[in-house]
Amino acid sequence: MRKFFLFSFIWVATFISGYWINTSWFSDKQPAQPIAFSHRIHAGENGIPCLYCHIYAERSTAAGVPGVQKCIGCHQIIKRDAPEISKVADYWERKKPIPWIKVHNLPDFVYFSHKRHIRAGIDCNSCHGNVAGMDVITRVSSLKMGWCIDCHMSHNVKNGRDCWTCHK
Amino acid sequence: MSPFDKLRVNGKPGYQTSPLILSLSKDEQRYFQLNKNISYKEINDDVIDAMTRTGPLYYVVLAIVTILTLLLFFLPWIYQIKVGQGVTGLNNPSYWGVYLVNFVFWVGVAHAGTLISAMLYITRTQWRRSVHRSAETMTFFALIIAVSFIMVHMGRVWNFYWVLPYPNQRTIWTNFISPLMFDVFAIGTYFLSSLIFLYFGLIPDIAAIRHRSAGWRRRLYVMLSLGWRGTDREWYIRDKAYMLFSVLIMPLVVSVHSIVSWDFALGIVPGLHKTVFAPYFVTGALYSGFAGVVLLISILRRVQQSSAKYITERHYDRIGITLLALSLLWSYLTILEIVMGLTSHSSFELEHLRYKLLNPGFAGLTALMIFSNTILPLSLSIRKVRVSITCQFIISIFILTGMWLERFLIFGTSLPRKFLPYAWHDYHPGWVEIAITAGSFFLFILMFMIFMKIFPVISITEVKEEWTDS
Amino acid sequence: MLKRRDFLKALGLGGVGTGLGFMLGESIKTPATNLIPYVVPPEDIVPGVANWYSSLCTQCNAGCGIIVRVLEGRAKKIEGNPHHPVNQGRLCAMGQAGLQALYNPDRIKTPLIRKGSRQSEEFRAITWEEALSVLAENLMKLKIASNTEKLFLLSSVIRGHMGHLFETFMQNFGSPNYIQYDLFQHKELIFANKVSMGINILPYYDIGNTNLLLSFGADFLNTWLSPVNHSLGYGHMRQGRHGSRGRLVQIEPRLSLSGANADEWIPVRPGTEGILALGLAYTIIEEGYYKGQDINEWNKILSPYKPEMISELTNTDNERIRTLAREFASARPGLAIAGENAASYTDGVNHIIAVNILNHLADNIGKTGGVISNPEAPIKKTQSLKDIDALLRNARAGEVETLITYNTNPVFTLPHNSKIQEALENIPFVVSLSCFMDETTAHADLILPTHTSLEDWGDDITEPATGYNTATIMQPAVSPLYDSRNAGDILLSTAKRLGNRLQKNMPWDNFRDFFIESWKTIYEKQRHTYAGEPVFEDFWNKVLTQGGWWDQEKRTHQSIHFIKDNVKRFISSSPSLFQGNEDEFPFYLILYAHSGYYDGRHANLPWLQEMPDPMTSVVWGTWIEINPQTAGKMGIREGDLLLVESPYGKLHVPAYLYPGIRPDTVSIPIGQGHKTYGRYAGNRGSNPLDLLPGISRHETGTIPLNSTRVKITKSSEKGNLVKMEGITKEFDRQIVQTIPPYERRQN
Amino acid sequence: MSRFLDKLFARFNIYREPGYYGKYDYKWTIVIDLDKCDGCEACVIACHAENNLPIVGEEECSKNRAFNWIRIERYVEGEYPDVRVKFIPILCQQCGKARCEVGCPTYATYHNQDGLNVQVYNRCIGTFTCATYCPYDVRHFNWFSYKWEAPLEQQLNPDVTVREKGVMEKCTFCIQRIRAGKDHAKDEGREVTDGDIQPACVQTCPTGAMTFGDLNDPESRVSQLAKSERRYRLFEDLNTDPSVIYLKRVMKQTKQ
Repeated sequence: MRKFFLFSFIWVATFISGYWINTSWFSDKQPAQPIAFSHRIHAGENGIPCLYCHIYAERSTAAGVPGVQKCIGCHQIIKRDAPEISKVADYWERKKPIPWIKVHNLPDFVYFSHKRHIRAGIDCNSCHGNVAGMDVITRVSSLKMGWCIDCHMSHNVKNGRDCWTCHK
Repeated sequence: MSPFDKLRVNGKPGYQTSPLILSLSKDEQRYFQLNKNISYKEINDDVIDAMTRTGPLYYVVLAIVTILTLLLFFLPWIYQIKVGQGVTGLNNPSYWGVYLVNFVFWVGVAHAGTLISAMLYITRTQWRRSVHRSAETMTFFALIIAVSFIMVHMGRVWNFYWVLPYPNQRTIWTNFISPLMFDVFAIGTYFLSSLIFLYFGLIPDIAAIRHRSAGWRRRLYVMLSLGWRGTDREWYIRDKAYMLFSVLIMPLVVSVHSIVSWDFALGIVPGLHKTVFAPYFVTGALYSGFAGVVLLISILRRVQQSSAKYITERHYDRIGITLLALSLLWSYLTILEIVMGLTSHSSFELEHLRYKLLNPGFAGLTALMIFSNTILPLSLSIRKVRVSITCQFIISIFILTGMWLERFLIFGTSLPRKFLPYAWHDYHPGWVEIAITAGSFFLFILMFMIFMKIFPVISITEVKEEWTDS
Repeated sequence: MLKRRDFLKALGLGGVGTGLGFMLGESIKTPATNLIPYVVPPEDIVPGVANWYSSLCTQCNAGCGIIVRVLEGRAKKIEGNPHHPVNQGRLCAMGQAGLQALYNPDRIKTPLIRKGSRQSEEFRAITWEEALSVLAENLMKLKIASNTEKLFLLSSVIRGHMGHLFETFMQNFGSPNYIQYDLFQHKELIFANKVSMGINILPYYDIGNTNLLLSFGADFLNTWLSPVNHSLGYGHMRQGRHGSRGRLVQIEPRLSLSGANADEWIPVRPGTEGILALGLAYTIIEEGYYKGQDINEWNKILSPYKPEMISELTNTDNERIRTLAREFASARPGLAIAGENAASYTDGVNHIIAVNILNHLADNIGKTGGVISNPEAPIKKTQSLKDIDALLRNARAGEVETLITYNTNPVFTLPHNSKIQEALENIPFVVSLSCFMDETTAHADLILPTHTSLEDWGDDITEPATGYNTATIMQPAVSPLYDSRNAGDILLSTAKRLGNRLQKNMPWDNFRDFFIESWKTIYEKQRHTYAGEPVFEDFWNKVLTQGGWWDQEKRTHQSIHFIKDNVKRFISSSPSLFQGNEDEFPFYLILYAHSGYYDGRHANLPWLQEMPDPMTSVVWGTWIEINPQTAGKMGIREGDLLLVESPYGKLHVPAYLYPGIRPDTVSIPIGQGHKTYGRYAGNRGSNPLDLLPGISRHETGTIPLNSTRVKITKSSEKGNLVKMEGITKEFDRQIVQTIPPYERRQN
Repeated sequence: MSRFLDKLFARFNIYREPGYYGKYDYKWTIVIDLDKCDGCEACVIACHAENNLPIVGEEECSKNRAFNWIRIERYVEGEYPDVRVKFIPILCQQCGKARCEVGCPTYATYHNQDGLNVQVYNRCIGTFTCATYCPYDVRHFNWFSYKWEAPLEQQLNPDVTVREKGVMEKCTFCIQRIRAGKDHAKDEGREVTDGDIQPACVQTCPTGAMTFGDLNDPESRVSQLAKSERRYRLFEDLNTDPSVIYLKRVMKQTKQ
């Protein structure tokens, strides 16, 4: 009987460790992107404002990712020969868009409007974390419903708890 | 030559009964030919033989029933989950169909179990002793099937846990003012309490056969009997607990089925929105439950030789009287419901009743329901009919079909005829629904057969008390 | 302690545990998705914010203006253009379903050329160059053999520059045979108005301001002329004006949607609407409401139409005719309209002229709330038009070498015994410019896919306009989905290949240049009217944003004077002729346009197939409406399959018991019964047009729809009638509550 | 430890009860003038286009499983010569005291501050209670996960989710348009004015029979129309307090 309990303990322990390995090392918080674009260099050191590249954030629900044309706009001159930037130039010649991997991925029944949040004075870092300091974009917040509800509660948003504020 | 002639005792046809029936009058005792020379050892041997000695026929029947359950219950259900609820016959106005009928039917059948074991335990009736264990198992299994029908009728069954009020990060409780939430709590408590009630009755029995079995049975019984030594103190605590439980379970029976009836009565659908629904459904539940018990013990007598010895005509006699009483009460309530509709002068109720009583499809079913639930059971008033087992068996089959029809007529005719005549549409059950309904009966038989071989179906302690109390 | 065997077991168990834990972690991750940006982001597209483009609805010939919601290059919703004078921001069911024509799964994607024989209907995809060279080479053969008049161009009714381009192409090519054919072309109405009132443009029936509307077989709320404008007028007539509510009286054998909303329905015998109108006219004269000088002349003309004499013929009691005539004459202004059902008899023109006489005598012409004339259209209307009969005659005589069809489906809309299929057989080369594989395109040798209306340039001069000139511009809301082209582009590129005269007179390289250039000439010619816009570009942007050009001020009312003498010819005292004798074929057959499929062109739009028919709620099929009493006598129950026979064809149709139809009449909607028209319309329902005789009327060359009698017999199989309604009785549950009209006037 | 417990209990008391609000921010209402409505079903198709309603095909229609969030009901009185046909558009009445909100066990349908009866699609587990309790039969169930063939799915409106099988749905007064209208008004820093927001059916009704507006605002077009003596509400005596107000049709009574 003692052996039985020993085995079951081993099994449970390994199960939890397997789950922990998956969520920490193979987590989807930090997917590998086709081009190693570093926000730290662009937004951190060179101080490019968020809305320079993500132009639609103030006008529509989706924030929008800059087209290849915007990258080439600067990188035609600056550091053309660097390996990563030559990849951008290659995409530009072939006129193919860069297939970025989505990091902040909300399910499609969620209605999240960047415009409303920016106009309510919420800073980009409060949800996306200190992007200016990140070499590879990582998802700092869980983007789960509980997390949104906490934020709405703390800012006591009008109708913040109404289902149809965030659902479609 | 009735099959019970084999039990001839010193030359005279008859059956064994226990002398300790104080309530019996002198001539009744003579009539029932009481006989008492059965020893403890014989009872133990009978029960253990019933459990361990399984002939090849049992396995063949078990295999057939499992295949049929798989084929008729689980496969169509998985097909329905995969493809969607569209495979059933449900349509726009009539959303609740055969699944809800089965749910109410099985919860109804479940009620008689606790009624027999709890109510009759309190009133110290003797004839409940050998019948109550099988009734309780019927309750437990019928409840399992009823809960499975809630799952079958749900559109997105993979989110069923949202009905349970667990703390969640979405900070949303379930809707406590919804009758379906009452259902969740009521059937939840009823499920647990009937399980514990069954288990309490089983402990001394398992203890009795604990040392007589071997292998996995032995390990199982040792664990389950919680080290029962049969000391007086244990018996005293068990009887006290048993009495406390049967007192507690009594209101539960009434509340569960009235809550099940409120699922329908709290809406404003013309056919369903009536105050008589709670007592009507509770009576219907007890009524169909009793019929279920009769059916079960008759089959049990046929299948198990030993139980034939302990379930005698006297039990049938008493059950027959209760069936008759319940059938009269049920008929009164049905007529009350129909008359209330007729005198309501609201065109909603009248159209519903016209659809129920005059529509060629349903008029036949209503007639069959009235015949099998009211007219046929009147024959139980004759002692001869009450005592003969085959008559009671046939009557209870009719009653069960009648009660299933009664619930089908409540949902099948009121939902298609709601408020807006333009949106009226008839409802015909699809093959998936019929398959799952049939499958649920086989599932019940399967569960009962497995239970029969693991735990004693006749409660050894109760029978010992009854037979050897000389 | 632990033995080796137990250690190995523990190891295995641990491995399984970690694996399961890992899989659990993996399973609850949301699948990684890509975020594809633009390479060069277009400046007008903001993802998540919609753009609205104004355009033209081409679902029927009313020409309403629409605005299309486009989100990231995909059309999402069509709505009425709020500035447009015809529909003022509203739209009918067909207009809303225009989106499904654009995104229809059965659209033709590339040019096709025939592979096998005509019956086999197999096609091979080819490139545009190859297709155009085949067409040009065939036309060049015609030019060399100098029988250029052997080229026939058959198109639907196109007003505006596309029709203009087609006509210039045919003139330059040297063939007079440009034919415009649609099932509902209102040719009888135009001809009757030309004869009786001398106007050749459809007048504006001002329903909004009338007090009493007599509708002779006009389903004006559903499919006749301009349904949305009529509906707006109807709404205004009923509750728009404070204190006064217009009345509607419907006079038709079968209760249509407009009839269902009428205050009174007069079930007149089929074919006698005109006679009833003349009866009303006679009563107006007799009771002295008509003040004109030629009163005794009218008295002489109308003498045979005393109410007592015609009451038996039209099956309406004379007292009712008298009261109606008095009400109509004293309802300043009243309005009488003759609709599709009245115009579809063999002598449809007589009925319309009778109604015009009634309007004239009740002095409604030229008044608000009556019949208002429309000014001349800015773009020259195509004049030299032949009718479909000319094409059939020439084809049978072998005169036709090549036939180009555009956007019309005569094989479906013409009855069988007009022998259109045989005519097409002996046309050697048939080219079809169409978006869908309908019956006519299936018979073609070369199929050139054209744009649908939401991805195309074009314009339309609204006819009947609302009292002033209205032009609506159609601009592409989305970029073309497939390798299709504008019909104008196809003709212009063939003109270039054919060389010399054609190339000289048609210099534009695509339809858009021609379109803008001709608008520039119109702008130059009428500069004084656009004082606000000095430069053409500003004018053009204003027109594109506004959805068209219309100026309310320029309401030149031609004064209409009634031409009495050539009206005498058209006054007949006998009801319209119905083929098939009385006893063998007891029922009159009335055909009407279905509110969703119109004349069959929208049968491939799933929304309209699933839209419950307003009067019978039947979906996805055809039905025959029969009076419950006659059905009871013949032992027919709802849904039984009936065999409907006329002297010219047979049809199997399920029965629908319809109380709103005369006992001696049955009616079937047009629109279903396509053989090859995509997955939604293919071999579904049956086409009632096959029951009709193929003879066309001499004045207008169109095929009369209500021109035959039929015989009904119950057939054995079970009909498939899919109905969305339950029971249409109200059981006095106060669902649709009503107030009597007179009580309203008291308070 | 106590901090953790406080946090835990703090979370519990913010759980929401399905309560009824005393005062609503807006009371969205539709007034339907039955004298103007001619039963042309333009609203039915506009609703299909706006709210991604699927096409179910002939066989499912015969089982009455078509999706018409708004349907035109036709009641015919009288026999052949004097037939009286009456049309009435029936859509979700957004009842103030809704029977469906009582029935739903998972709080998938509730009454929000806009006076609307909101149906949250991904909270619904398909127990059919709401549809059974609804006296107006305006709730529709996704019997299958319907698919749109090849390019038809490009027409789907991104502001409205496409519902999967097992979910109940109903007319929402085009709540995505209400949200867009409020969003637009907030951008311009003003209150939502009357006529700003129009559901698809009201916007396209050719006879102008339907009017949409806020009943709380006395100057709105809806409040004026609601004062007319022809006003009535469907099944008023069922006490569901519907927000769709019908205006009686003017019609001569049949000669009983």
